Amino acid sequence: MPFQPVKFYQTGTFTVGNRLLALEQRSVQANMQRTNSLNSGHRACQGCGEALGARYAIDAAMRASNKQLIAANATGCLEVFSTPYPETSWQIPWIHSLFGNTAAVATGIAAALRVKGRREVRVIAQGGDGGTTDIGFGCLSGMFERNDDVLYICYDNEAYMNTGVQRSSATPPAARTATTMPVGPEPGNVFGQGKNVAQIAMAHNIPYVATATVADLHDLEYKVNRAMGMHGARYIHIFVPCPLGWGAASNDTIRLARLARETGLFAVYEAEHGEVTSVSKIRKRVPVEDYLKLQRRFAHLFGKTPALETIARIQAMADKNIRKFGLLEQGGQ
Amino acid sequence: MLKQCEGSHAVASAVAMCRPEVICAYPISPQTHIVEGLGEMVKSGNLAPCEFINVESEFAAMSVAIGASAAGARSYTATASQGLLFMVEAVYNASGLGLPIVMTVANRAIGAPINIWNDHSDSMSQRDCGWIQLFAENNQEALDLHIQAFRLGEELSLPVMVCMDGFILTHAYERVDIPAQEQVDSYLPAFVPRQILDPAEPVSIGAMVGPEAFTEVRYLAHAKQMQALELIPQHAAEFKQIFGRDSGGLVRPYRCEDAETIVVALGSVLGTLKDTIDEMRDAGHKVGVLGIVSFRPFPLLAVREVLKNARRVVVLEKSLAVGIGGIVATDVRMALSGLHLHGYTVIAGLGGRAITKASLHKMLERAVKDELEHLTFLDLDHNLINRHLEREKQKRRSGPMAENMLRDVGVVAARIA
Amino acid sequence: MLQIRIHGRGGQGVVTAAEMLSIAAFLQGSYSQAFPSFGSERTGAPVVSFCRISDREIRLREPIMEPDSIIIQDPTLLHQVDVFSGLKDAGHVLINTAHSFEKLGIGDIMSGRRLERMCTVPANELALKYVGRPMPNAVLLGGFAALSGIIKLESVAAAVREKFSGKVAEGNIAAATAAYDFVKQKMQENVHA
Amino acid sequence: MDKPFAITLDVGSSLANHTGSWRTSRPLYVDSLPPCNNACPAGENIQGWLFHAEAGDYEAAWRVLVQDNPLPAVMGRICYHPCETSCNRGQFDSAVGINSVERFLGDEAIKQGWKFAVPDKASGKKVLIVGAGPSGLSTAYHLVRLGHQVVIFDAGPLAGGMMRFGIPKYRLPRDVLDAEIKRILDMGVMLKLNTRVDNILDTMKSGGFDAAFLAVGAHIGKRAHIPAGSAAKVLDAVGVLHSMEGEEKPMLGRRVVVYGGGNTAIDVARTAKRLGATESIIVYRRTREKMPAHDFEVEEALQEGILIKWLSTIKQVSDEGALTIEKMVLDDKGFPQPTGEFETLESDSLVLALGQDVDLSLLNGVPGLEIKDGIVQVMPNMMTGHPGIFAGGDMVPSERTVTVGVGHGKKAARNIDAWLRGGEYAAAPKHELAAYEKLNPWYYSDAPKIMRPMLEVVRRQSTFDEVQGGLDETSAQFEARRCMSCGNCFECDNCYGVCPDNAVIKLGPGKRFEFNYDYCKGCGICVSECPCGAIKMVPEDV
Repeated sequence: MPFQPVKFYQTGTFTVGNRLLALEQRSVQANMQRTNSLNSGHRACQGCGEALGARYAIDAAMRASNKQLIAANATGCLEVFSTPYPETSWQIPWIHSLFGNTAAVATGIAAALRVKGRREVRVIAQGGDGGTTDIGFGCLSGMFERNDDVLYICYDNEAYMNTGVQRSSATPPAARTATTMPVGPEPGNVFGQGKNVAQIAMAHNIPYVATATVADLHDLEYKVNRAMGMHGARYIHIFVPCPLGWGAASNDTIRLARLARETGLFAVYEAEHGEVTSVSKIRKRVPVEDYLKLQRRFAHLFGKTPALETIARIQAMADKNIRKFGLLEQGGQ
Repeated sequence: MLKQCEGSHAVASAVAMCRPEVICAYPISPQTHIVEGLGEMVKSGNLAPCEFINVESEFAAMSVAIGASAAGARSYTATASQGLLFMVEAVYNASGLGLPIVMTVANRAIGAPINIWNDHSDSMSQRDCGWIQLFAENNQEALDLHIQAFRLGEELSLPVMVCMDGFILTHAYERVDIPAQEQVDSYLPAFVPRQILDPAEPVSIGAMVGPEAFTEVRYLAHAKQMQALELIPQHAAEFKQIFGRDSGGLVRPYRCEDAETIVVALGSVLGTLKDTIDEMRDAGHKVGVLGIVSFRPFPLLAVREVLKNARRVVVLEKSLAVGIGGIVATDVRMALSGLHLHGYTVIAGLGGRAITKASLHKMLERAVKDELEHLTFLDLDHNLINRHLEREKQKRRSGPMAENMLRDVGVVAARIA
Repeated sequence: MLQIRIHGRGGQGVVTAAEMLSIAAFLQGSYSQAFPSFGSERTGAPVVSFCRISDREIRLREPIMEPDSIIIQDPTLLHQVDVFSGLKDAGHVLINTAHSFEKLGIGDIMSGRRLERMCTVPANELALKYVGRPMPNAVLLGGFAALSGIIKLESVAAAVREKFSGKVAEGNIAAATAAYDFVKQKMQENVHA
Repeated sequence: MDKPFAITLDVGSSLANHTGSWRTSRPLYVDSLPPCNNACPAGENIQGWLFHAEAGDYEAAWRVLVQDNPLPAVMGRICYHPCETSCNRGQFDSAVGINSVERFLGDEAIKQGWKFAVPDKASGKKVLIVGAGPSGLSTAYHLVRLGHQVVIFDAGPLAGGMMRFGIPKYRLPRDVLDAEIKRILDMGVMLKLNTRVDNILDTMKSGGFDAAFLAVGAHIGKRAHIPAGSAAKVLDAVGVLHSMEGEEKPMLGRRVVVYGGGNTAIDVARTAKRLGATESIIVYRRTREKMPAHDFEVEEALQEGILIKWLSTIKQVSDEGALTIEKMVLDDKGFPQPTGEFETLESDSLVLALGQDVDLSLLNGVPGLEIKDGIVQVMPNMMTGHPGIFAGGDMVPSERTVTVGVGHGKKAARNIDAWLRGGEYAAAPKHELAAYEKLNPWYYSDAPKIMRPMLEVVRRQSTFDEVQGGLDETSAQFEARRCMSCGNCFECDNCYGVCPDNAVIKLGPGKRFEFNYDYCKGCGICVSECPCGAIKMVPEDV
């Protein structure tokens, strides 16, 4: 059963909690006793989507596993801002090894737990888009192929933020990064064919693959919970805006994630054993400009002479997603 | 139990008796027979409980071992050559995190040019990675060192690399005394990890450490290895008590007591050297050989103790620090500070070139007369080199030197050695 | 110390032959050492393996350059590789062939050697007959036991059983025994000749 | 655990790092004035009572409601609900059906027999109220709650004022009205019916009253100067509606023409239809857009077959009842101008619904009192120019609706109370208005308004049964839950959830939240993602 919206409660489907909801319909985040797996005092930037996404996901996993959880973490913002000696923000057993080996480290942990007969303890691997779609991709694929009992969570903020906003294979076309400056005849990142790791994960036929955003907590928690209910290799790709890297206001983090979904640029769906099983429909479709304009990384598209052709190409990407995943309600806008 | 078997098989048996819980395997010659053997044991249920994981790269192999070890499982892997280099980042990480993984390195050359044969370039490239490095002289010692490695590594919470010459030992059939499981069990206690990922007592492992404490962290890593200098001989003594034979230790001197000339070397070449030394002794030369078992930590004092009365030291090593010469030689020289003796570096056996007694005789006869160059490449084909250098002088040819030289050498397949 | 060198091609069990030889020697109470000429063996490529047998611990690791015996598993190598390189004058030579030295075109080379230390044996034929496929390695060891007396046929059989099992082992032992008998008989013929 | 130095750390140790020092501006929880509350003439805390209705605690909801308005069942029927007109939800999908929820609560209270609480302590002061209409009843209710003794004098035979004598039954069933009046009286209010006050000062003196509140209403129908034959049947609307409450129903005939464009005109026309008129025609001098009557009432009247002649004035009435009608046009400023075109309209009776005047006779000789344009002038505290005499409802300058009257009652009661105590009532300063722009409407579920059931037209044309039905509980609760709680926290947990730094402390049900400024970095996500605009960002004092 895919995630069911709660229709009759004012904001029930969309807000974090709401006193009117039955307890079981409220999110983990609404709970006064939530784990706060990633605790206060971390050094993430103001409005960090990754910090938020990580707490959302790990708290949900903590609930799903009855707090029997171990996490392996790739090098990156999340690792650096959470564990600078002598302070850690984590409340769970957690290990950081390297940038590119997180999936394999998690495999090792899972193997150790299996050999020790501790089936109740679950393993999560997590990293950013660089650690997942680029440098950690080999280990990730290996983990998938062996169907190791690991839930891998990618927090995708579309570039290498930790090192100063360089392009990753998850960086969208036209976006400015430190290595794709908005200069020359084709400013910003190139229009490639993209690298959709969720789809690649599906091609491994692993038990569960899902995408989510920090803008839809209930959906995110549902997916983590669903993933935690299964064994074998599972993958969740969470879209987490980065105010610093995107040149966005720190208070727009969730708004941007919402717009990414509502434009169709980021498709939210889940798949089991390689087949899409549910798609989160667009609620209020908006043109890509609404999303792009909030971000300085796309500012060069909206100069004195707007780059209409480039914007149209980005719109075409959104439209393609909408067609491919069926993101509109039947007869929708 | 005495057995005539392959070196890899002997090591696999030893590792199995150490009751590893997670084994990560990625194929690379010449270590493959070891993990193949272990894989079969796990699959057949003869080694249980144990997870045997076929990973997608050496980098993953070490990473899986890191995860497993951090979660409290006794972890093992094996590699060689390019494989070791491919996992380097994780190798450093394992020691940095203090995870007592044991890894066999079936020593092999590093390319380019690609070469699958034995030398020590791979292990030597990792001499500063923070692991303990033990070198086996023969298959018996290779077997024994693995048992000691688990004990040592877990006691110190440091990873241990057991280095054995690829093919020369891994693929050699010879007599080994395979211990009984009870002996191993009485020598090697169950793994009690110093730190563990456990929901019952959560910790964050692998913090980012800045300038304010990084030096201290590195110092403590060094201090651990210094501690190993004390533990290794103790463990070897205990090992002798239980298994009845000398194995391990820091160094192994042979006929060094009154030697004027001492050859220092590591690994399987020690055997050929001993035979050579015996013959030279018979001919009246006061020569000896010093084998180094523990290359990391490097036993400066023990080496100095053996060498201090000699007149000359020949370091014979299967590795080359391009641009300076020897690697082991540099370390040996550290041990000789203030001593006045002649030091020679002999680079031998690179890429599997056989080190023959004949060549050793020739070399040592010149050494005892102090006629040896300070840096000597054993059995170097000077004609070949000269021809190439001459060619280069006339015409700056780019491209791989190896190809040009192979053209001069001609077909190699028919050569015996 | 005795040093035996075995020549053949990849896929003919050359390395296994040396290993079995070492096991046979071990089983007789000797120290022994077997190792291949290390290479990335590919089917059909010339391959060499070595075996040392001694009553003391063997420390020497160099390849065998001056063998006491050579076993040639594939006579086509005779004109490709210097298989006799370093062979001691009194060394044993066992060649897998159904033909004579003359017919193989090595009559000249062999003429200077001691007749009682040279022999041919049709190991492929025997292997085909007893094992079902032309794998000459164990068969030749049977012949080598007869030719050299360094190892006993029973030791060869025991070594074969360590490496193989069931029908394959028994077939090989039967073939090795046949080779042993063949060589014994041929040697006698030579003596009487 | 023998942890390696620096590499392995104790969990949660980052709490030592107070990231609050990064902040340049800080979030603050605020309470803003919801537009419904702002628009309500009775000053009802609508959001406040919807809050309880949302959770299904109807009694609590009703009790919050009646803090401002003692007549919810009446309000839920006849209030023109400016709250809904200003409801922010109207900009999202459609306004919350506040009025229907109010009616549900009012009806529920009657059904359950909920009573008003009376304070234990009496002030010892006695207040005279003249007029038992909405304003007078409301004042009485509030004064009693403030501890004062209250006596109401009313000239009529029944309490309710215009609620009874001006509003037809089909809009306000009398049992509902009676029940809500009784509940007020049950608080200990003394009501003297059929008691006309001729001189207020005398009455106060003789009765020993410390203060008086006048709310006599405006019951005198305005007469226009229309030349009419002596036999012509010309009535006034107030009189017609008033006589509906008596034994004798007015005889209007088969063709009834109503002259006027206010709600009263509509009421009369619809009443006439129900009394059996085959034709009930409204004549109005301007257009539908300009008509003062509420559009939904016009619409309901049209549904019931009422005819309306737009842009028409009545010039003359003959003895036989034939009306001479002049066609009008609107000028540039929207005023009707005569065209000189005439037509004739036959009628059995003409009812004039041209507004009402106040009977001010009781105020003769009261010093200081100021009367202007036939109505009593009051100060902002509802007191007339004569100390101790207050006035409200239709007799003072204001919009003449029941809700406004009820609102006057509350306001007057507070001021009378203050005056009696020798002080002055100071209303709490109004919060900033919770404008739609301050909301994040994304979070609200799509939920269009539920329409109340309407009586079928045939029965509306022939009976005085109530036209508009009420909502059942499920629908009322649904409707309550459509409230967006503009400007005030409704504990949706969003701020608590969306903070990347866990810097929001949840205090538990009903206790809302607090910021933990030790860790709040001031990113502002909580502000942006608060659905109802209950958090604002203010610069840090650096």
